[in-house]
Amino acid sequence: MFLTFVTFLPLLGAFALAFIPKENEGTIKQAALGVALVDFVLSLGLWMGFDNSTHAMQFEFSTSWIGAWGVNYHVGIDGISLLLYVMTTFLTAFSILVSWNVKKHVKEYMMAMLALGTGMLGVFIALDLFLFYVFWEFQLVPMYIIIGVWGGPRRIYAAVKFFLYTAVGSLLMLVAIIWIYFVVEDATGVFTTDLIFITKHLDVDLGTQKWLWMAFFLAFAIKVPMFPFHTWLPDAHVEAPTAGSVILAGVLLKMGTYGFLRFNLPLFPHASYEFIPFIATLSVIGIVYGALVAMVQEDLKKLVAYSSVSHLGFVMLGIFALNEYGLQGALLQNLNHGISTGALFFLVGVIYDRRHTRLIKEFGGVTNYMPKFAICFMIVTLSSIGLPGMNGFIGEFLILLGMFQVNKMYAAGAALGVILAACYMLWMFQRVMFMQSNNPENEKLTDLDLREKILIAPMIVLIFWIGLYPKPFLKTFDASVSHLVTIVSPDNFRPGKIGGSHASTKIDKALKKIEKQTHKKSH
Amino acid sequence: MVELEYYLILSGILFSIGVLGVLVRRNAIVVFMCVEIMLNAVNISLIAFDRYNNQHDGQVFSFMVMCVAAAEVSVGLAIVISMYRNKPTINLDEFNLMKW
Amino acid sequence: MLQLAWLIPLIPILGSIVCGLYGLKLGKDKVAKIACGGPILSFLLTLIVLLGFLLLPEGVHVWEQVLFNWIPVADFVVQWGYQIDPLSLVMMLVVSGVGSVIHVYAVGYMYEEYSFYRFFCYFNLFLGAMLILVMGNNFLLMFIGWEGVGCCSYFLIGYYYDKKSACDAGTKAFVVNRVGDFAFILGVLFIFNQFGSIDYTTVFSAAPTTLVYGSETATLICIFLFIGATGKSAQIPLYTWLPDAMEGPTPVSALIHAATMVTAGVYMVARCNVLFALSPLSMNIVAFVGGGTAVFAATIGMAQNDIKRVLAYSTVSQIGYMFLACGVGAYTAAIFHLITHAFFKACLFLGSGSVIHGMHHEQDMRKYGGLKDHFPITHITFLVSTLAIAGIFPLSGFFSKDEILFHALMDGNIILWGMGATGAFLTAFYMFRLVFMTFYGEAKYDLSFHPHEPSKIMTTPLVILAGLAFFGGLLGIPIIHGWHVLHDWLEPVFHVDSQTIIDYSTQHMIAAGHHVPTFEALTHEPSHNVPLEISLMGVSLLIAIGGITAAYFFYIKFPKLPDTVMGGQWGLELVKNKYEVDEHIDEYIVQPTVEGSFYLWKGDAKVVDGAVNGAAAVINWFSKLARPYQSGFVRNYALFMVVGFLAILIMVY
Amino acid sequence: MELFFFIPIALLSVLLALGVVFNSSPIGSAVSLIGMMLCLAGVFVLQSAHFLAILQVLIYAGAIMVLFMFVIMLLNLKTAEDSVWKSREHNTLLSVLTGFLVLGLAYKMVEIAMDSNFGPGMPVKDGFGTTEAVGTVLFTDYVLPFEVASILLLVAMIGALVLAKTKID
Repeated sequence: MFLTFVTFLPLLGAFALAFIPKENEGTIKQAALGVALVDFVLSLGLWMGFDNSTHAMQFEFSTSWIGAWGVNYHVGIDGISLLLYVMTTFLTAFSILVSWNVKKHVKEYMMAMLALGTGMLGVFIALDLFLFYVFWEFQLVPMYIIIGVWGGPRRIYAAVKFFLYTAVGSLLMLVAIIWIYFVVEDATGVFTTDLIFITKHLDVDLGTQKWLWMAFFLAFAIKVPMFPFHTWLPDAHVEAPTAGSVILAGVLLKMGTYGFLRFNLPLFPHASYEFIPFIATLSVIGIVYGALVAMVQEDLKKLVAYSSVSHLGFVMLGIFALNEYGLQGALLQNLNHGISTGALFFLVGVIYDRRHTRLIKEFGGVTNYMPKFAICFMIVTLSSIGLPGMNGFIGEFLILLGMFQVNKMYAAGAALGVILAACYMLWMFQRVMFMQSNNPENEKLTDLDLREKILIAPMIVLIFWIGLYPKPFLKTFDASVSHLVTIVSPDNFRPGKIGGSHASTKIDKALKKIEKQTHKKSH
Repeated sequence: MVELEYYLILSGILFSIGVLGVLVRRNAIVVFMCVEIMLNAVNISLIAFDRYNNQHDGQVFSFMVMCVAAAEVSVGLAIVISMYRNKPTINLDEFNLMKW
Repeated sequence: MLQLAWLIPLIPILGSIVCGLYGLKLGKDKVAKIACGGPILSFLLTLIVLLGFLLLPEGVHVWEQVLFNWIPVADFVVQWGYQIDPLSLVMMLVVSGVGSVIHVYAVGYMYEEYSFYRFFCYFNLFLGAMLILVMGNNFLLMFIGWEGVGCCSYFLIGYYYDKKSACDAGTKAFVVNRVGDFAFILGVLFIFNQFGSIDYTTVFSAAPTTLVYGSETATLICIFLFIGATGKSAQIPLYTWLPDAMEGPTPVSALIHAATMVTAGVYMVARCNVLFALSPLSMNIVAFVGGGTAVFAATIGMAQNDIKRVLAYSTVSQIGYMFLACGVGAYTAAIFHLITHAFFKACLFLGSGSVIHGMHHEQDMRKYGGLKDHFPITHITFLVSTLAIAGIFPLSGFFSKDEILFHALMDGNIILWGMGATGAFLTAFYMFRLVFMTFYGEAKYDLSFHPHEPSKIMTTPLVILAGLAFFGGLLGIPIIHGWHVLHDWLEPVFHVDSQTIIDYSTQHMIAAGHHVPTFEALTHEPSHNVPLEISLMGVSLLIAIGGITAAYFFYIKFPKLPDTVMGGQWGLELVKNKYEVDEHIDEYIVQPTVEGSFYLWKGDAKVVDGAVNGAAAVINWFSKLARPYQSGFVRNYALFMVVGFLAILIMVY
Repeated sequence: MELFFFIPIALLSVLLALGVVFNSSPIGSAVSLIGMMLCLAGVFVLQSAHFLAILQVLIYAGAIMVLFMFVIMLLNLKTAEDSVWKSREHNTLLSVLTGFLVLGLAYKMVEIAMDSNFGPGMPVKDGFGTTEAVGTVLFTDYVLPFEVASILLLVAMIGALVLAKTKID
């Protein structure tokens, strides 16, 4: 029940905001921020009360919702979703503070933000396919409104594209959900959409698994977004207001990767194994392609958007390594990307607020006028590049480690992204922050104010915390991930071959073989 | 004793006339009147069945239909007035705002 | 006492944070105290740790301090731990010692800069990262330091961030280093895949019994690690960033791009000597790349006119020597040369800094000349260091270089020795060319201003370093092995258990049905042919003197000679332009990538997004077909209703 | 006996209904409609639904038709702006099709009515269709819809007010 309360608190807040007269903008903002912060603190409470040692769902709550169809309101949280959940509440509060200076329709904006919060949180806790689908579609609406009303010049195009692209993808998922519903009914005689029950009882042959997998894949791949389904992302990011971009990068994209972890892997383990080359190829293409395209962008936000394509490629690669390193790396990289890219979007927003342009060529020499901003921007940039000691590195390294066990070439291809990331980020940084100013307007830039400092500080703390002491985060994932690995481990599907997770056993076996043979010869 | 069928035939014919009116007339008020014809036609069959089955449910239904008709006419005519205010005509061919 | 080890890298990092956050408020003097205090404290702590290490019981050569589990994922557990062993102690002493001296110098050099604090923030951070690099007990922790120093180097090269050339150089350094890091990461991945761990102790103790001598895996691991090293240590093919890195302030060039960071690659290869021992092919590659770089960079150095660039190419060349030594298995010699090089090259850079400082930031040697009277201390110290680098008896460079040449001949072959000898000749030549052009001959600068020796805070470090460059050779005198302190000291680290390797590999090859070689290279014990050694010393001394004499003739005796001999030769132009490597990389790699990316972007909008919008357009087209039926007229809708109603009637009845 | 009254009333109501559709003046249409309503009240009486017959006269012929007349007068619509058969597009084909469609509809409904075989109905009880009888049903079984209907009327009233109100700034 607590979990439900935390999830719906923002929505309640949004309703409550409706009763504040719209002239009292200050009150509205404070109330919205208050609700979001309380929600964040409560979600931290969830983390505190979370038991790391088990993979079972916690804070579980289930009650019949649409009894006639066997649809339950079933929510719960495990190691995979917990930190995404916490990050969502964090970023919701963050984005509300980011958009403190929103000018038009303040009340509606804050209501949309809070409603969006509930939609996103719901996605991460739903343990019922139908409920999941409802939340999945629900969060589209506030985001659509945020882009469409408070966005840039081409906002309508971007918002419609975002909405339709995502919705079209998820339709096939709905078809698959219904299919599963009837398959499970056939097998067990129970009409239910309960995920836990379905995970236990879904038993279909490989061919069907592949089709169902593809249907889910499309919904999630568009959301991630994987190459070649990524084109909505730059448009949406460029047009969205700053807070919208932060949420989009920080949470919405994670819903795609989360979907893979929650549905594709446990429901269709064999199909997932079969599709490793497919996903890995797309991911590596995404990593390199995203990086290359990011390099030549003229718009800062577009650059960051394409870099997201590249980073999310890493996450997907980690997930489909199907071993603990890769999965934990992917989960950690999810958080990292949320933090680093969220902070990047925020910082781009900071200079956009001052200069009303995001074109790289308009800037230059900004360091002279905004030294504190420059330091923060540098730290975030380096974290995005994946400098060791900062958050990005741990995730990327674990992902590479995981993929390396599966296939060395994919890992090598992905590691190319590490070089390219340095190229595009540093080149951008150089052109914006260093050298001489190209425009006298830049000389009027003022440094970070108190609100902006408050905003960026936790991000920087997190960047170093995860980089230097990621254990609390990794431990949270641990039990759930190892459970997931037992389900999806490639060992289950390739008899006679030894899995990648224990290289030392490989050596042991090889040694024993040699000993045996030498033994024979000596006789 | 008149057979039930006669009433039903009357109902059907009146209904068709109402439909014809809705389809061919362009004066909004006349279209409304034709809708009233259709509603009345339905009432006839409701009441006819009512007596046939010797119960009162149908009459209650016609009562409801009258309520709805009254509501519909009051709102509908208000709409006609506001239409007229926007554009000094009630020719339905002048109004195609539902087109996107 | 050993327990204090964890403080050693932490202190400079804390200093960096303090300087960075409060530097502007504290004022320059306090910043200077904090910034110099940190490294000096680290150096003292290192001495204490050294003492503690010496007091360890007999036979214990490694002491580890694990602070916490850094990345624990399933069976992949990376500790944040420091390993104290002879090799890391040597590196720690060099880094913190030379680092402290250069910090003090930098206070004087940078004092007029507005963002003094920013400089020391980076500089201290660099020192901390470098100490982590050498102290880490596993590859990933080394990688933290590895990238950390790269990052600080990026900051410091781009210290004058409003200069485009400085920014370009910084970005270039970072990116080129990243190419190396990419390989390093792959190497680490291979190591984990092979050994199931990335801790030094586990990997190096397991290596002889898990890797087959000369096997593909061993070679791949070594080659990837070595590519990483070439990036950091500026070897062919990833050397191009180092000369550009001279855009940074001179103390940076001294500390980062001469004494410490660029030798990290050598440290790494030396650290992984067990792995390299298992792969003869990669050893050869290391040796030849090192030797090749030594000669190649020296030729470029001969024709440069920027004083710092000459020194930069000299650094590249000297590191080539170190790799040459590693490649022939003479790790002690490599580390020896690393140490002496740190002394004399730091001194040279700082000396050049003094000159540049005194000459109002003029770096072109053609505009110097006859400065020896204006810079008496600088002149003397510079000369000492130059003699050391040229290899004149009994200065430090003589011993270390000679040991490398000796091992190149004995453990390698005549070609490697030839490379080394050529390099030695060229080094002596271009270094004395530099000295002659700067301190001797006619004054070519604008006589209206008076060059002046910098203050004491800058000359004291010079004297210290020159002293070290003079006496540093005493660490190891090649002939008399009993006196070779460094060799005995490092023996536990560089000791390779050949017998285990041979046993395991033999066993494995027999099992796989391969022919078993005799493992000559492993069983081969270097012989101590004292007469040969002494004659080689004589030869190398002659070579050095030959180089100096040539430089004397070219630049003092007959200043016109260079132009008459070399003028108009195509070779000179080529060398002056650094073999046009940068231009070719730019033309064939960078530009096509950027242009290709541009087309990729356009393609992204046209093709990938076009497909999406195309799908939408198809639906739109169908919708257009349906549009006339949505006329907006109420009657039309009513008509459709009736049609539908009738259809239902007809269907149902 | 019933038939004797039924046929003329039925014919008259059909004729009046046609009059609503084909009268060129809205007032003529409205008057025809009133006539038709009254005829239908007669039909209800034949079905012994006396209460409904009264309501028919009161609500339809009275209230609703007054509203119609009122609006027609208000808008001053002397003649219809359209003649019946000429649509603006002069789409004869569509008009003819519409005619056939409606004819088909009528034919089909009549056919269904003729084909179905209901047989004689139940004998009518005493007090069928009286106010008491209908009221009992209305206030027992259908009390909730009844109340909902009252809300509906209320909503319609407010809606009509809001819609027809002239905006005064």
